[in-house]
Amino acid sequence: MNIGILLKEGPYNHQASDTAYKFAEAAIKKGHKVDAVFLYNDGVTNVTKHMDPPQDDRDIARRWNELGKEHGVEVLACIAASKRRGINDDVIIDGAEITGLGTLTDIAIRNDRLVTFGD
Amino acid sequence: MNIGILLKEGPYNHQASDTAYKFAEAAIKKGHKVDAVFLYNDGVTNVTKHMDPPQDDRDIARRWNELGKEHGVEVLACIAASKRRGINDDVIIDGAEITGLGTLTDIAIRNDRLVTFGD
Amino acid sequence: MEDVKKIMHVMRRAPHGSIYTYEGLEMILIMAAYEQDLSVAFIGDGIYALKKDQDTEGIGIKGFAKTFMALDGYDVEKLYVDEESLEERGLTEEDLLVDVEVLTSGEIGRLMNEQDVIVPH
Amino acid sequence: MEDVKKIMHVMRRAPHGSIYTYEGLEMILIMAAYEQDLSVAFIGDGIYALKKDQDTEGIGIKGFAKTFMALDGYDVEKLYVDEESLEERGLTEEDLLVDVEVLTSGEIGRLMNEQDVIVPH
Amino acid sequence: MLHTINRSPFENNAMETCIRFLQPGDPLLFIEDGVYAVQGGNRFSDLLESTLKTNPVYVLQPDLAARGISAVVEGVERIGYDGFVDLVEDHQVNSWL
Amino acid sequence: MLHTINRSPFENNAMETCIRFLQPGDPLLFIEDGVYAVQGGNRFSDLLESTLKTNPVYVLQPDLAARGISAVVEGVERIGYDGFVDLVEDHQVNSWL
Repeated sequence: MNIGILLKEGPYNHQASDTAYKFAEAAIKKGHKVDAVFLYNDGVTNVTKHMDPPQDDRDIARRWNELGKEHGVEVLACIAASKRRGINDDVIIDGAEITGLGTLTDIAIRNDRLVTFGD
Repeated sequence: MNIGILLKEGPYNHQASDTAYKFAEAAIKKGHKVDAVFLYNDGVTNVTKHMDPPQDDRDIARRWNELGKEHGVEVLACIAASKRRGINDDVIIDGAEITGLGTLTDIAIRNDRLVTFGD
Repeated sequence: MEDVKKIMHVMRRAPHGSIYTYEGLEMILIMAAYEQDLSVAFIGDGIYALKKDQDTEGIGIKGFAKTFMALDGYDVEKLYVDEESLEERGLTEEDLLVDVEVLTSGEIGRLMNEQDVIVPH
Repeated sequence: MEDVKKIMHVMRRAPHGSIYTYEGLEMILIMAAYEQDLSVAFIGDGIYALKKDQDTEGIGIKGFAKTFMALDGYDVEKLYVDEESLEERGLTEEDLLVDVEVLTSGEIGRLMNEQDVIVPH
Repeated sequence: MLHTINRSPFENNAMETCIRFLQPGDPLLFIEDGVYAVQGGNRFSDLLESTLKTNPVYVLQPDLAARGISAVVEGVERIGYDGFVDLVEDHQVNSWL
Repeated sequence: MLHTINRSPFENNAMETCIRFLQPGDPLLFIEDGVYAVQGGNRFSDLLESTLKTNPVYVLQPDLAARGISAVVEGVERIGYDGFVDLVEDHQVNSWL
């Protein structure tokens, strides 16, 4: 099965980002293809590279980066939502990309499922 | 009257930032002193300098910056909350400052009121 | 028409207090160009997005209620409103800016089950 | 003691689903060093923060329930729990990690009115 | 103590919880999505009317206008941001977020 | 159609709204703060029990454990993230945020 994920909340403040990650991880382990994680609303702040959580806490940006690199998951942030919130190419992690809502539409069309996480 | 403001949500996603600004503006116009706006939780993202909203929309970071400059309001972001969310000195607007929760305690003690905005 | 998907956007938040409805509308406008089978369901506080006479000048936020009137021009014509949500809020179809289809929750629930994709806003 | 302010922290959110309770607790721990008259009220879903047997390993988030047990060591001893919130959730004092004072909403409301500052989390 | 409520009562329990803790005479102010509570003829009108017997109730007019609400329950007073500041001058604040 | 609910029923109306639109036979999955709904003996137990007569109900066990809940209403099935994926394999998803 091919899966797209839509993530609508930022890191740490809401559990949505954690649940989306755990879901993606489980889907990949079961042999499904996670095609892309599309970040919308405050979700675009999941990929800011300056994130510096306490040492005993998870590093959410790095986790998305690794998921992308190791399993070919595209990590995409909506450009309009990003601009509003001060996210641009200078502040996002390697491997993430800023793109338009047309890309989300393609993801919704080409995958078997679109699963949304938010609050 | 001396007023401290605690702002717990980020810009655009929730109205909290707008209401806090309108309240501060009205208080100043009435001759009160707005001592500080302390940013906590996702509120720390109010002062990211790369914010680039559509031309016909308000620029929330610039608005906080101007309130600080013109009326001596300290605009402060909690350091622990900022680090988690990828906010540091490199990405915040001039005039805003990253500081600890002790500063918020001082604000709560030295002002007549602490008014909280969030969601 | 193997490539046409049934995509329903579900609006459940009040406007202005949060950005979800507005950014949801931006998403719908982009998706409208892709010639999919789009619909929008207004449920709970989501129906407030269609309320007539919204004037956001005083809160300093750009209004967007009128953009819903433009959806027709983008061929987004399936706008469903939950009857019980209207009643509970003391509103009628007359209070809404655009022509909508008022349906029972059972009818909207059955339409949901026909969708390939549901996007909550 | 002109400088001592009565500051009440109000916990109304469930833990883990959002960070408010955790970051609220971080704030309380810092404020405790300033020798003010601190109290914490647990209302509604806020009481879940004190639920025994929380094990967050499976969701990959650091737990913090035990930090509430440390508040005593910081001289934060006024922990109030709303009785109706417990009952509505089918919980009793026995389900909570720490010793608290269970009060009626009227009693907590009157304590709120004595405060110089109320911080909602 | 001034109590502020900024969430729609249809979506969130903030209004009902706040009223449970409210002391007689304390002012209640509805802002942001909270203002839907004061529109007449909805599911919360009874609760609001009984609260009005013991407490003054205010609503932020700019938030009402933004949401297209003109009719409000009788006895609810409309104020602007300056009226909000006046209330804060007279009371400490308890925000029910 | 798989319906997911991630908000506490005590704070937010997502569960009650979702159940109003739910078609018989469709699975319901509680995640995140939504899991408080399935703890036995609370205000929502009756609604949940009547839903169980027409729909399968699941709860994400890691979220239950994180919140210290062990007793759940009879008939509710505990699953892990892999069980969540299985449900998504069988159904389109409707998230009631």
